[in-house]
Amino acid sequence: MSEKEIIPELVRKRRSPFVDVMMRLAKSPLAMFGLAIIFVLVFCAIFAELISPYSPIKQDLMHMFETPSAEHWLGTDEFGRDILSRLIYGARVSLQVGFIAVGIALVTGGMLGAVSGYYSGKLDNIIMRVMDVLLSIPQTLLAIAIVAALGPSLMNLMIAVGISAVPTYARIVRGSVLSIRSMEFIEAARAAGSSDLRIILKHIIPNSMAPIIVQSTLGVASAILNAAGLSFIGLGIQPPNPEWGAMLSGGRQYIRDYPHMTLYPGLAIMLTILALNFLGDGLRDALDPKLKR
Amino acid sequence: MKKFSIIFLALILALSLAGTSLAKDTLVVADQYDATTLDPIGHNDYPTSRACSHIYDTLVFLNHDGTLRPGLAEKWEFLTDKDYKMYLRKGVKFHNGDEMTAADVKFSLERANTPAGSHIHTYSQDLDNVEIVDDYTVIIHLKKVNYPFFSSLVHSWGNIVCKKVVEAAGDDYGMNPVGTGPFKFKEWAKGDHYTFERFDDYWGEKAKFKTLIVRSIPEPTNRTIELETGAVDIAYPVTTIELARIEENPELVLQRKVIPSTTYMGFNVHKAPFDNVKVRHAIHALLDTVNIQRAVFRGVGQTPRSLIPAVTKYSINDDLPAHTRNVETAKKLFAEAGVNPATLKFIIRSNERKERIDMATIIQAQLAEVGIQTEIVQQEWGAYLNVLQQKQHDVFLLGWGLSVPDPDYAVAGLLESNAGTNYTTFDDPKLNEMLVKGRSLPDGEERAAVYKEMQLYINEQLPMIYLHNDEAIAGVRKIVKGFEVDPFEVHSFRGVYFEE
Amino acid sequence: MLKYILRRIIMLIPVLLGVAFCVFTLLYFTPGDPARMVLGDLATDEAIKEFRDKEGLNDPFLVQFGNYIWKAVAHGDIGRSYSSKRPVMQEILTAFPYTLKLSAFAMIIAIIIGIPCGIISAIKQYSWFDTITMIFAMIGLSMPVFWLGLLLILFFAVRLRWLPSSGFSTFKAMILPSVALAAQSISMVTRMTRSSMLEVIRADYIRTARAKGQKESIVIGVHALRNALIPVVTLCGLQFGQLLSGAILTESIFAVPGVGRLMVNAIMSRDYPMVQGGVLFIAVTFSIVNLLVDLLYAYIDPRIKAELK
Amino acid sequence: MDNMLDIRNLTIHYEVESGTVHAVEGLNLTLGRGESLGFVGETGAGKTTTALGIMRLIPNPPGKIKSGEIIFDGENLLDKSEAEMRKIRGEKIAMIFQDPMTSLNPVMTVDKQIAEMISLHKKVTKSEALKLAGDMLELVGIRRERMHDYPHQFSGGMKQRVVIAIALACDPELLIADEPTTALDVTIQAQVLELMKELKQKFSASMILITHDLGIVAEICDKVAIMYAGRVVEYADKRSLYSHPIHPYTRGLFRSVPDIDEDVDELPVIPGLMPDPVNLPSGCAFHPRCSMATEECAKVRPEMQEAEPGHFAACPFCVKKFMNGEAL
Repeated sequence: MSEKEIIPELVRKRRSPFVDVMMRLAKSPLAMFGLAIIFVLVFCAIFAELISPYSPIKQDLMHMFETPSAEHWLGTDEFGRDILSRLIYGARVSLQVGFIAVGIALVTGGMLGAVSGYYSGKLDNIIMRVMDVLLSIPQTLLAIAIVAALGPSLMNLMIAVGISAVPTYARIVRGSVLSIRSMEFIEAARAAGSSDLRIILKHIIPNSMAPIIVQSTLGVASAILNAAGLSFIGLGIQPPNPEWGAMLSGGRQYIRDYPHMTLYPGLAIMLTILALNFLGDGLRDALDPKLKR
Repeated sequence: MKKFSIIFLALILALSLAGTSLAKDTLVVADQYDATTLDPIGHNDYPTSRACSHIYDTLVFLNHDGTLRPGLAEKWEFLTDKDYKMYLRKGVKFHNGDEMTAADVKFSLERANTPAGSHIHTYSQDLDNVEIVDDYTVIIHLKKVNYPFFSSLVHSWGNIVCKKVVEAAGDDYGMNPVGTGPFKFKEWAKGDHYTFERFDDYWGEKAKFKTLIVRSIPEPTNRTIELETGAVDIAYPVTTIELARIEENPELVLQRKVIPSTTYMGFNVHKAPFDNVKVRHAIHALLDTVNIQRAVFRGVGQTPRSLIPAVTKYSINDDLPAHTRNVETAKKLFAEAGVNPATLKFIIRSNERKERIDMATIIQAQLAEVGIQTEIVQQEWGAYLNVLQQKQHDVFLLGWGLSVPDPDYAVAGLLESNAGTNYTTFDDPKLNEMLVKGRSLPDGEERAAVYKEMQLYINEQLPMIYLHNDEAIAGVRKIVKGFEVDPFEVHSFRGVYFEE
Repeated sequence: MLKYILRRIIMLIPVLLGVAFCVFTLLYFTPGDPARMVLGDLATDEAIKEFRDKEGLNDPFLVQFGNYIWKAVAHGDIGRSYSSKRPVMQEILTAFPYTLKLSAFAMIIAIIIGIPCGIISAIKQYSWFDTITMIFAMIGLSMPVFWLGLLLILFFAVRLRWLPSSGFSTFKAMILPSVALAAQSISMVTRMTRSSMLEVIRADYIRTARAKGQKESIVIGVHALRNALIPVVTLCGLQFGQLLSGAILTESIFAVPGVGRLMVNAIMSRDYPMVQGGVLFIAVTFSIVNLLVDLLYAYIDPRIKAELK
Repeated sequence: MDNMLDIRNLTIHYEVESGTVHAVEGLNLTLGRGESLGFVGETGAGKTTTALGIMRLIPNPPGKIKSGEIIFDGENLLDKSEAEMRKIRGEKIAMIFQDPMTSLNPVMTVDKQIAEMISLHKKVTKSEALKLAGDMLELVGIRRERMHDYPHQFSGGMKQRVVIAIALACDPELLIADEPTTALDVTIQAQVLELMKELKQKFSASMILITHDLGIVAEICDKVAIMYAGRVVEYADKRSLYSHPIHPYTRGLFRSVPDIDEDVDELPVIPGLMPDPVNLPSGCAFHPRCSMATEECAKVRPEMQEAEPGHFAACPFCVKKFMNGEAL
């Protein structure tokens, strides 16, 4: 007999699962902190033109390497460009990379995983062996190789980061599909004559959402990190586009004299990842109350 | 747990102490990259040339002022324009104890023309054969007249290897080099450092310290830090940002020298609108090349005015006026060419070298002032070269450095029609003719005139815009004496000693 | 047991073939002529043609792939590096010790810090220690390694001058890269230890142990820890595999001449045999580490052991 | 009477997010030496919490013993230091847990788990302890050869035997068995119960048997305590309780046990649910479900009253009725 039985579950008021999850999520201050930061970032990304004080690519060779001041809140870089403006526009790039890469991974991996888990047998075997192959090549290396093959650009970066994450999603989806597939309501649907596609779309996917949502949130974080890493070694987004990883890498050689050039982009990356991680953790707890301790 | 962490700390302490004790019989140098191989003909890059220069000797040595002095060849005479007789030094020992003879010289030079030497064929391709007169005399026969060839013998490709050892080692030679140089190979932790040791049977002046360690530290900041902390004695190259720091440090000395190298922005002259010389000049007029250079390099190097670097003979660089930006001229030229700059849209390509990207970024902004839209595409080296070779590019940033002190190499590799590295696709019979003529003349007034005319002609045609003429800069600890930075960037430690 | 290991190794073969095929395909479509890269931009067209013929670069795709596999299987020869001319295997084995050392140090740091922190956090759940540890773990998890590396250099190498900023030959030089690389693993190990410990210390058998009158230190240190460590060991193993293969950024920041940097350089310079060999090597290492983790897992958890038999 | 265990006014709370759970609220209980007590109540009545309270193993946080005394062998366990408690646990008081599946450490062989108990409380060497562990296994009916096996290699019933072996390894004075058979198949249940009965005799230990099964109590116990919402509502020896239960809750319980002698269509069930332990009803916790409840019941918390010698109940109304010989 464990605590669960000692403390009887309180009778819960009937709410929709979504509201329920949100209520639970709202109870976690860290998750709320994460969500707030993400809102700020999304806001920056959407309204970059309106809120950034300068153009992110406007050079001012008379004001290079300026430390933070009233005019340039976060200082200027080696071309006299305003770092704050570049960070704000950089949010656009990073979020784009994060979400689209995860989108690619999710759609591809999710489909493969769902099909694999649902049909099992030979098809499952083949798909999962291919995933094994991809999994045994480290993500970063795979992404580098893909970018090297496709050439560096925003789109290719997203594809590379996305593809390298496909196996993760395929595995998760397959796992939850397998566990759901054997449940009674699926049997019932099948008995009622539902088509396979319908069962997958209507029953299996919605029911395997929880781990996917959590993994996707964390996945966006790791995609942003991955992309920044690639940009850091020069395989990412092309100048003069502002990208946090590239900004960090560009400021690297000035780190002793002008640490502000590396400090802020690094902070931006870290905060974003932190926010997504907090949110992901919060979502995990909210979606699966059993895990909450 | 506590106990464990104490042990751990003690371990760190002990090991770190063990790591620091270096008797001053060791010179530690920080280079940017590691050597790729220690086979002198298996490469054509600076870090490797530098590494080879410690292990091997060439027949002739290069002075810092660009003149030559005897090396493994005590003296030489030009029998004809194409046949050079070389008298070899006697009693020169390889690191394995064998004596160097004419056979080794013949083998070394002729090997460069085999596929193993494809990196340096530009230098060696006019070599016909090497004739052995006796054990200590050889005659180098060329296929055709090529005066710059003799100077090229100072290049890493002219290093003399031991025939017996090379033949025995085969493909593995690059890791087990044997030369006649003042240092012999000891160990090589690839990517990290190589260690050479004094060769006590060296024919010339022996090294004044026992061990030479060259570490590869790609980050300029890290090189400087290591120099400041005394972990290395000499560090190069030093980048702009680090200059003041080294200059201001009383324990360090900064050495700098302008070198024969040019960074340029090339046009693909076979592609419209760059096929129009007026457009090329118009773009040039739009660019404030002097200030671009200043903004990016902040006091290092200068903006070249001629393709032949200022320090190379026959250069007219210093006689020409500096380029100034003039938007009106540019507009006029565009009008004459019938091109509306606001409709222009092209790609500026570069590899991912920071300074080049920086220059491209400013160029992009300056071109945008008249409405020219450009996109910067940076690629890693392999893909970049590949694109250039396809000859479908628009505009590109690239550098060219001379390792041989002859103006021919400054022009031929970039603009001669059949040159493999002619990425501007410049194809001009008049220039080709001038190049051939220049090669066929011995040094003197007549040759000087050819190159002067050539430089003016190139500036008129403007297949490329000159952006930067670099300096060789090294940071040296004060206690290190006898080191002088080499304008060809093959720095030598033969005379280095310590003064405590 | 042996049969299981053997089966796992046999199962590796198709995976490796798949990896080889993937890399081969990828490289095949990568722009950049290896001949040009190897011979340099001064090379003549004849030299390039000769090189392409010699290396079989003009053969059809499948023929090239077949030849590669055949040589690798029949002669254990995975080719020579285009740029250094040394056998690929030799190049990798030169670089691998650096990566191994780096990863091992990082892993040791992660374990030494992560497991105790995780345990204390779990025992003192909701205490200030727990809160701070968890926030730090989250920060560690979110810290881009290339930024952390730079900060470490700035602080310990530039400001304090305590530790060298690059190189990997002395123990002192290994500290910063290992710490930078370890940051994420420390966080992961801490979090995993904590959550696994939390689950375990509420388990009935822990109560049984307490009901025996066992000392709390032994209840936690022996009964709880061994059970809680099962998932942690798995994580450490997976992490170690990741580190071994994925220390690319760390290696590039601290100029550690390990496999990661070797691979990036190889990709950049179109050193095809190097890339192929390297990726295969990494895949093999990765799989072997995973196999070892599974075996270790079985060693710790008798339930799994029973399944393997 | 020589009371081995005397629990007085024990109150245990759990502080959780939604409030304070009144798991045990002013509980009184006594147990004589050599006696076995059946501790009966619905799930959530606080039986296990009481047992853990005696062992001082309430998980803290969230649980806390708020007040009361647990006098064991004349000493208050709540005044003991943790080190002193450790001496008592296992040696004087041993506990058998509900779920044998999870009560054994999965990564330790069973002999080691038994030997651990022995080495903790007896001055023996490691090998002696292991040998004794083997003896204990044989005693509970498991072949000695299997002593080096891991828990997962045993069936549920066998695991429970191992748990019993652990509990009895040090010959405890008091054995607390928390629903020892609930998790087992019915056939196995009987075997395990038989074994427990037999061993209890053999070791002459006192025992508290926690269960919700009145049948098991009837089979094994001498005395019975009925618990409801954190309190004991009725306490008596088996015979008198079974023959004439007094408290309305107890009577409700008995009515809901099927009687094979009678033939009824439907079993009467106590209406309503167990109260929310966070918000216990005022007065008598049972009054919302009680058919005999009066306004008084909602106001005053009833104390235990002796209805006949050794038979106590916490319902003044019923006690009075009983003593007056009225029908209940």
